Amino acid sequence: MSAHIATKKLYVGIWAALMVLTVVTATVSRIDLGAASAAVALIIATTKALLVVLFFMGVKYVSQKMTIVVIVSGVFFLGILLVLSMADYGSRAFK
Amino acid sequence: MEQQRESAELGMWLFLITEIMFFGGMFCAYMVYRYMYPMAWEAGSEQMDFWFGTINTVVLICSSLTMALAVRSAQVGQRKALVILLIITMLFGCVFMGIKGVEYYGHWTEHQFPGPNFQFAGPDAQHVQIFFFLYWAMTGLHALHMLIGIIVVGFIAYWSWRGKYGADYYNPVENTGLYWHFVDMVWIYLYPLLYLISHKHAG
Amino acid sequence: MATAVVPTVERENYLNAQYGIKSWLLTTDHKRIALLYLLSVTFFFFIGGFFALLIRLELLTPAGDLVQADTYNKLFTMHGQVMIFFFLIPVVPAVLGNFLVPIMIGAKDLAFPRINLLSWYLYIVAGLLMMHCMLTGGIDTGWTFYTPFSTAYSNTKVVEAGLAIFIAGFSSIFTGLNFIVTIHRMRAPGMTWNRMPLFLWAMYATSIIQVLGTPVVAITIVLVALERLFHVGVFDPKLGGDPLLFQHLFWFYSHPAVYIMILPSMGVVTEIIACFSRKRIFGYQFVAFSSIAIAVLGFLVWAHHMFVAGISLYSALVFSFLSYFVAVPSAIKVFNWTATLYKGSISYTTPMLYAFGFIGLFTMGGLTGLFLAALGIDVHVTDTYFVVAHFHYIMVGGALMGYLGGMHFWWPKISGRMYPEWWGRLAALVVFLGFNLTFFPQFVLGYMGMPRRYWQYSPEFQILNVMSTAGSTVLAVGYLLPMIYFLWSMRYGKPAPDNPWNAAGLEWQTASPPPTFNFEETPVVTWEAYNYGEIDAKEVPVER
Amino acid sequence: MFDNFPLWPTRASTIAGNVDALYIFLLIVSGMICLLVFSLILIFAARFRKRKGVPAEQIEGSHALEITWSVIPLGIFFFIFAWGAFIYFKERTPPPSTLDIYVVAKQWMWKTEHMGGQHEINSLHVPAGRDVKLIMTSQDVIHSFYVPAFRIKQDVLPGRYTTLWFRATKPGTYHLFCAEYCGTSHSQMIGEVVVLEPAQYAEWLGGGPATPLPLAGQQLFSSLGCSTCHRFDVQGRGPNLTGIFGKPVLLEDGRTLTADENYIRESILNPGAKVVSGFKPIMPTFQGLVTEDQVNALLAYIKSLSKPAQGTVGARASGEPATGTTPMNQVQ
Repeated sequence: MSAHIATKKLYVGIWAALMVLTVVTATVSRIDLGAASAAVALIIATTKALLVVLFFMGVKYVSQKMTIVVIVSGVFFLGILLVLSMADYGSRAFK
Repeated sequence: MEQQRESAELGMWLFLITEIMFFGGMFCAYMVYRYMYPMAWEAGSEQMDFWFGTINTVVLICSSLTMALAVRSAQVGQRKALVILLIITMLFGCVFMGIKGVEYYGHWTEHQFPGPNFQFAGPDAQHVQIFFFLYWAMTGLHALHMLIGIIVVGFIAYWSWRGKYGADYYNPVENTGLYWHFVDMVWIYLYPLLYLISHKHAG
Repeated sequence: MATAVVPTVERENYLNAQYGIKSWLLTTDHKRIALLYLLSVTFFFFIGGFFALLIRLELLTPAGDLVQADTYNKLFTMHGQVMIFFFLIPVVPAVLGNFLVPIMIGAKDLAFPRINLLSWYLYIVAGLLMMHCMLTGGIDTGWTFYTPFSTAYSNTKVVEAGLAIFIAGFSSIFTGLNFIVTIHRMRAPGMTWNRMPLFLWAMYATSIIQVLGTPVVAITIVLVALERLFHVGVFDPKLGGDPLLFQHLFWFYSHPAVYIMILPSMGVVTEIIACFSRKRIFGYQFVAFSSIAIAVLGFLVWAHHMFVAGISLYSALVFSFLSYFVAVPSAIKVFNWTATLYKGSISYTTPMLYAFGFIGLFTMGGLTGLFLAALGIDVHVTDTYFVVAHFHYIMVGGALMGYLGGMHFWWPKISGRMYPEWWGRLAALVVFLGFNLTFFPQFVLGYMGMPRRYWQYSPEFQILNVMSTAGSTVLAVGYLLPMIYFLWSMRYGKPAPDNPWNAAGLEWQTASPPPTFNFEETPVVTWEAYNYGEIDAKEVPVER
Repeated sequence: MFDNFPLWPTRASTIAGNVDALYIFLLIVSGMICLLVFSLILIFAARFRKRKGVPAEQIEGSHALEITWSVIPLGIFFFIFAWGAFIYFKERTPPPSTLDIYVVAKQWMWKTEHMGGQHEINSLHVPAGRDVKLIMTSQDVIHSFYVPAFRIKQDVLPGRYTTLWFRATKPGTYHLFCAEYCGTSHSQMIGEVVVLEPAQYAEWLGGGPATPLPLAGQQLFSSLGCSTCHRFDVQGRGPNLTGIFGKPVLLEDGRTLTADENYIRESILNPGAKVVSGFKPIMPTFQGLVTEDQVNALLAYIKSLSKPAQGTVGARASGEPATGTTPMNQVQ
């Protein structure tokens, strides 16, 4: 069994980081940053998601490289869906 | 055995990718309409209860911690800890669903369920309704995943108690963990996208 | 089976290992599941074909005289949905893929045999639901479900058909997932990626699309159903929605879905050409990577279905530009197949005839795709019979020819019997001629301006429509013939040797039909794919 | 060329020739590719058929060849793309001064409205040699306006306008088809486009009494009460609409967009969606209260307020709003 076993301390640390980020995003949302608000919220959410994926889901210690390829390609194709759809909506105003 | 473990893990990740794309369709709809009707989105988000959303986020993060610790217990073969942690995870899941239920009930009584009975006093009620539709659809789909997750964790807890899993075999525990964390991650995005658009939260 | 002409003591194989209906319905043997799929997709093929014939008969005359307008609309809708979701998408992966993927890589079964059985059951549940929908009123939205017609105006069973397709989608996802994991994790010792038959590369690419694309159409159909049930406006402009969003989400899957249909057949054709030219395929790596390239690029071009739908001018330019990139890997494949023939030792067996037909028809289908990707021309010919002809050249001329070729090629392995060669060649010829007679006139019709989905049409289009209808009856005969002689051969056909074509590939090194676990012992691969040079070098002295 | 060729559609617009030219080019190119591939296959199949004692020669492949047959087609493809895009660009950018005609599609008929107020069902009369712009919307599902002889097609969507322009070259009667499946009588949603010589067209316009579209819009503008808030003399509770058409508008949420047909349409039917900066979202929605024809009339009126030559208030007072290019004298 080659699975990596992380320490309890690490998990608790990640948990604490997630809690802090939740507080940060909730607090920041009360300040009007204009268009940057959404960007900040998404950056924090992505940071949290990365923490979950890398540590809780153990991708950092995963034995198969293939898993990483799978995740990256999934996110990549989601990106294609979002970006190319927006390519239409975003450029409708141009004449 | 090793091959089986790796197959199961790869299969699970592929399944989660399909889940990403499944939710992705709705995120795409969300993004397009938010881009087109930002005011309606802000107005809709103002109707969200900031505290319900935030508390649920905290609950889910805690459940993820207990889930991660449960998988760890399985890896090191601590059966009792495994069962207890799984049950705590389930309880967190139930708390989440309970809060969500209260929240849904509130929206329902305030006619914030899209359809013929939808009511909204402000301008552009039409697109606020689309916000609410996506809110119900996205959180509803998420809640459905939570429900499935709670049931699966329940079964896993039962089998763990029966001693089915140990340090040499814990694929199902691990894959359930992956699923649980994934569902948690969806919420990590839903929370700011639905609850935190408006800057004027009540409370 | 037991009463047939038994030449020797019959070996135990997957067909006679167990008897009884339960041994089939609860099987986890990928070969038996393949046969279950074979029966079910064939059933749906004939349902869809029946609709097609009614459509062609209606179009024999300009007036709408055979069926009512509503009936006609239901016919082409259900023809499309049955043929796409219940025949073309599952056909090659679920029948040939299921049977061959594990054997070709030297495994005992797929990675998840029980999920494989689940896929079939999902397919059957979906199929029954679709049948129920068709028998109790049907659906008339066009297979594309365009909103707001499907959500607010159609009075037919949109939700039920949608649910059927949703479930069939998950069947397809699980098949794809199973194949990806199997190809990654279950290859026999020595079977490196570069030694894999190109059919497996094609199946792998197909699976990628199934896993990534299908969920999007699933959620889109859920949204359509919710909109219909709760009268909310995600897509309905009356309620503030945007109908183009539906089209974006729908085509995000449904364009790559075309590659789910064609890629496996490309893989089949590659195997056939190598075998009957007795050659290693020309440019192995290019053919392999072109499959992956098609799968990836196929996701970047979906809005070329929407050039007149009201998308922005600039996004139309972007999607048109990207569309040309996906044509390159297809061209690479065609050129490599042709080059493989060079200095080969070619025999004209039935599978090879289908392969020739495939290249011809696919080339024409692909080239007319260039017309459609050219913005200026697309504006004129989209939503006309030009499009209808184009996608039938790809999906029937391409995918179905490949499937039939593959069925003939592997029939000895699947059934343990030889099909009658003369009839096979005749049927291949009939299919090819009937197909061209049916669909070539439709290109002309399209450029003349006959819109698709028309129940009545202007009299000047009649001559070409008559030709098309005549062709469709020829085509129907062409499809019935294999069905008949395959059934015939199961009882009366010559027992097949293990390797009737003297072909490379692990599937030919086990018995025909294979034993339940495919191989007596796990094979160890020490040779490259398509080692026809070595095989023939061994054979030649024996022949002399 | 090909004008009287059977199985070839008539060419009756300026763009049709461009489309045909590219089409013929593509036919030749793909014909040549087909010829190349098919004859190679046939030659190889015959030349290298199986013979006793002649084994196949194993060839691994050739990078040079692979690159050749990837790059050359790609080059050809880019050329086709550029040509097709050029035509599309032309088809999608109407010239500045056009004869505007409103088209309303519904299950299952086409209604066309001329600026002079003439209405037609399932038919459209246009002059030859003039640039015509169709401003189209649908009352129910998606339809598609398709005239094969003009080689043009555009989906007609509910809830917004799509536009299409052409210049007819040859007088005659041509097919008008609905090309997007729209339900039971989709195949009967057909009509005719009649191209007339300018003189005959003028005569046709004068055929019957009709209220010019902008005038009808102006009457609606007062009868619906729009004019109580959208005033022209002093600042009302709504923006002054004089000269706003085609101009940028600053919105309440900070974005700027152009007041085009679709924006004006949305502002009538769903005024809360994009409120102009500095105004309160108090305008009631007119969705369900006005028909598509009435929205078109209002739009035509608001557009007429932006034609500088005739002035604005004056045009209203005289009851003859500027319609720019419409031959109004024929209507009088």
